[in-house]
Amino acid sequence: MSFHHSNDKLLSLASAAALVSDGALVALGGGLSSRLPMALVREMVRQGRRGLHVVGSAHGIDVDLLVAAGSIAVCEESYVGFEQDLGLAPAFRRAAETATIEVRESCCATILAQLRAAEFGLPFMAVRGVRGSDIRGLHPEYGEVTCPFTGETLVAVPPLRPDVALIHAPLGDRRGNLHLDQPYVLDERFAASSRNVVASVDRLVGSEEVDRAGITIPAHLVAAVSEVPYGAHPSSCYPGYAYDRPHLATYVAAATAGGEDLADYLATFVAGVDEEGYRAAVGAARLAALSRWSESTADWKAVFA
Amino acid sequence: MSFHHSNDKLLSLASAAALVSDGALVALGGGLSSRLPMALVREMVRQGRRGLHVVGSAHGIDVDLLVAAGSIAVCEESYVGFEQDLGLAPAFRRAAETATIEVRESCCATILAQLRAAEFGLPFMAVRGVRGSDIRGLHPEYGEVTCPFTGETLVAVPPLRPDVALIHAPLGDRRGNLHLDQPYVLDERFAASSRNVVASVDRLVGSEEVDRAGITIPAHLVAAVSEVPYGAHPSSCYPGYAYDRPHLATYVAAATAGGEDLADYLATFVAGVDEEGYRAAVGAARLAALSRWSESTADWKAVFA
Amino acid sequence: MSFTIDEWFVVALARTIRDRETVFHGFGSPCAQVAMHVARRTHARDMLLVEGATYAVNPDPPFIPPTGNDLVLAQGSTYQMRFEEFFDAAVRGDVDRMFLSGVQIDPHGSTNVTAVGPVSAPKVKLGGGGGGCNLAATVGHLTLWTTRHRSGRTLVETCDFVTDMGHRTREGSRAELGFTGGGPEWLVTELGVFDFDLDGHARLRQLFPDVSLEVVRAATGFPLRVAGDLRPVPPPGAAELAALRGIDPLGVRRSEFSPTDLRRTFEAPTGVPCPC
Amino acid sequence: MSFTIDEWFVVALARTIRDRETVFHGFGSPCAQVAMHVARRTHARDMLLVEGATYAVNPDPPFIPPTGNDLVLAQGSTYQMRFEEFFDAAVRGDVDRMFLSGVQIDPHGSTNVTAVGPVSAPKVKLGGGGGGCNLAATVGHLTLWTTRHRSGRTLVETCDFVTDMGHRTREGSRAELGFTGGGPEWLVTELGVFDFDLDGHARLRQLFPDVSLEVVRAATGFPLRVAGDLRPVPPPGAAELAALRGIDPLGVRRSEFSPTDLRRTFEAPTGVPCPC
Repeated sequence: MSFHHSNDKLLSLASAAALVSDGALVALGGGLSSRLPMALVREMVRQGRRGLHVVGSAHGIDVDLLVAAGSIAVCEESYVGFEQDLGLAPAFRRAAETATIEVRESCCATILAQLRAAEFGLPFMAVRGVRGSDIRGLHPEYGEVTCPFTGETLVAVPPLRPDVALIHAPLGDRRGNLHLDQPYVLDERFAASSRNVVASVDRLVGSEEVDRAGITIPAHLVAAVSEVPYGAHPSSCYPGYAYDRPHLATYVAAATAGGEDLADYLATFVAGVDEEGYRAAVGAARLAALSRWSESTADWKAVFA
Repeated sequence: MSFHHSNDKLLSLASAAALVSDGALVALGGGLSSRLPMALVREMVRQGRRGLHVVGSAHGIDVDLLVAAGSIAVCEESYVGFEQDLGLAPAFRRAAETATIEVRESCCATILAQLRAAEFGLPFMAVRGVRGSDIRGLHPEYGEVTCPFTGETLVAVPPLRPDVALIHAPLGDRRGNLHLDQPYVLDERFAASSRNVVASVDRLVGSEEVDRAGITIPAHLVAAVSEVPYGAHPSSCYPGYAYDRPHLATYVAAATAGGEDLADYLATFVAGVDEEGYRAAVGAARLAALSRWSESTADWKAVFA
Repeated sequence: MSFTIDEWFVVALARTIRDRETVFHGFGSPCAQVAMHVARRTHARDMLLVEGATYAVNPDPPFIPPTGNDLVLAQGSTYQMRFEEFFDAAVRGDVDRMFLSGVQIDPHGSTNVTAVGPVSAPKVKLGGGGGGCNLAATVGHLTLWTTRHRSGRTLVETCDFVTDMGHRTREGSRAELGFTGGGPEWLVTELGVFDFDLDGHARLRQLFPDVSLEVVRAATGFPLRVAGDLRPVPPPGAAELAALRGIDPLGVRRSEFSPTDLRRTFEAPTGVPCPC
Repeated sequence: MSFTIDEWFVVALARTIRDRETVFHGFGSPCAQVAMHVARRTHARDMLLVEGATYAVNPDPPFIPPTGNDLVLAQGSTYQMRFEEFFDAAVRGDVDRMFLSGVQIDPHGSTNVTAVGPVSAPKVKLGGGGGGCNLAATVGHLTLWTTRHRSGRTLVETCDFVTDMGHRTREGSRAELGFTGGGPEWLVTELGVFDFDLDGHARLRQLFPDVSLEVVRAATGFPLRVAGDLRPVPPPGAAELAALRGIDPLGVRRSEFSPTDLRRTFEAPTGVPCPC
């Protein structure tokens, strides 16, 4: 976790994704269908990454796609799915039900406590809750600690120090300064607790512009940055673009059907193309439509129709 | 620490300061000679507050003035003084050497850990360090905790939940939203861990303006807000004004001499006047000069001459 | 004035909120999400509404989108909490109420959103609990809800997996576990409204008028406890329906209901006073 | 080219910084503060400089003011850490060096800035240690300094009070206490420069040319250990003096020296290469 002093961390997407090794403990930035590091996820699939242990809060297509591609061994997220709208995560569900991945389901607040232990340089953190939940049983690595003042017993959790945090930002500079809009979800905590931050940005700009927008994650925490327009698609990255609900529906249908359909999706949008090809496959018109949210409430509603 | 829902928290300085009871555990915002809640401090002295237990990081005239006025029983700051420039804190030093106040000197990082315990709803926090320092001996309330994973013994510190945090901000609205400029020092942590935040602001503005500047401390954490121009003087509150070094020197000289000289200072600048009188005593010209820092580097240097 | 079950159901959820409470809903909870905005626009104008995964404080979104983490949900808010800022507030006791649902719900209000069947090789792997497992321990009160009571698979004697604890589990009561939150206060289903008795056991308090006690009993997987003063669910007021239709033009709330239930429509008895 | 002791002293401090280190100074430390900027403008251009109580990263202030928490110190910085952000980084081991001074310093580099005499009723109550007591445990290396060695009251056998631990205290060694930082690496005084030997005991390595070994011995309150290769302190280079005079036009560094010492001036032997 020591600081990154280089003044030029700009890498190609391939070189950036290559900083994630097979079997790495990987923190995925963003949450649900917002600011997911999809370009980095797709590139890891192209590179045939295997045996990843992913951690995070509530996620969706990022985790499901990695599971569909066979890249994940252990999943320690607090939620994987598509909410009420598109339902369960098909590949994740299938892999869990056939025990082809290990699901160490966790809780957002517990993950926060474990990241804080790493960030604060402490060997453990205490949490309330968890007791009384069967989630406790999924985590033999948890312990107990007794408060020296009140005598109460709390659950103790070990530090969580990801090998790499994958974070997508709308804006960044080549030194590694990143600007994010709220909600940051766990990205600030991931950045401070992980050994390396590997970032993708929709737009690489000068330091002055990141400074004006506000630096959310400072360069000294970032190991590499890669410029990928629409790098969070099909999740949202405001103010640039809303999430692509029809695309998520297409993916969910393909992943639910599995077999040919899933293979076709992967060939068309991941394995068979680079990111330029991905944007072409999605279509310039569709991408443009996702940026039209700001024009009027009607336009914004239309994006979700 | 439950949230403050009222939409109008504007009080007179007298009513705001009156929310601090004798003997209260008081967190002082700002640090060194920056953004100290001086108007609230002076008003507490006018109201004859007694037996306060003050906590914070590195402070100066705020604590020394309260000590000089006999308002403090216990001082749990990490530093009280005027740095290399003006040296030791005269009243604080005298009171400590004659044991008329109890000095529970602490460390910034330990205070942070204790505030976090309160903010995180935990009955204790572990800290590295402290062992090996005689500061440990000043705190019988500290305990020890053994890490259930590594077996190492760390110092355990109890939650620090101030009765009230006194915070000065350049900008705020009547709902209690506050904008601060960096460094925030411990003010964000004080706001989240204290039962009540009592704030003074140089300028009371509309919510939109605070929103544009950026809300550092949200209304739901704030119990009361009072508008006091130059409310941090003689400490700085940028971008409004730099610190008033000659005034600090005047105070330090008076407090060092004690007796008549100190009594004169208190009469002229505190007990004998309200804040309007205070500003008059300091002088409009001097106050204006402190705002001239931004005109040129030469002007900025001149402020410190 | 006519309305549908999804509208009435959401109003029933909204009425579990008291004014000046700080209230939160998780993601994937359109009914609770809409209900919070209805409450804030009617009887709970001074509540502090924390908008799901955006952690926006008191926003006024033009509409509710199909995802719980979208910028539109923060519109009109002057402040967005950080993720950790919200969780810390909830753990230390500053959040008064949270809405929580479950694919399985037991008589003491424990919920399962993790897995149906054995967790090691589930029959159905569900999405997971997000932050619920810690929040359920410390938030002041919980309003539980389900729109699938009728299925007979939702209100069960024992959850296959307890994601979020109710009033007690085999590990003991909340008091025994040192939990600071009050636990489940209400359970609202598409058939009726339950509170929890002194044993922390669900008790039917109100019935929707098109539902019989027998239907509820048949759909409930544990011995049904019924309050002495069982009443019909009070109908929604005009202001509540107007607020609801205003905040949810896309009808995301309907995604929680079965097609059959969505056909349930009602006529407001004229002259019913709106509680707001 | 002539220069004064305060200038040479600050350059000696600056040279304890290695390039690419993350370095911090506390408040009330003008000499260390100026030294860090000199290092960053000469031999350590890629260091990460954290500017005292402003926690500004790599600022370029037009001058150093008499207080450690002023906006001028953050000028030219693109990022300011939060208070807790800095302390967390230091505790988890991301800060490589910190400058620390003491009114009393013992042979193992423990320092006292709390009280002279018994702490319960001190002869002199000092200001206090700020964040040092935790930072000294985990920061990679410590550069200690004093400008009052000559007084005979500063380098003492035992501190009346240990505010910040050096290599060992009566409680044990750093290893025994589980400290992750390396402890004191250098001790720079207005008489000479010490490193620390394998016992973690201060050892004189360099002398200022106008100071004799006897003067140092007389001023040191513990048995003086002297390195076999005792040398004069290397004189400052032109670039270092230029950087120093540029960053400290107000001469805040001089506030740390006695009037007598401030009269010490030196002539640079011509043709000395600047190490930068």
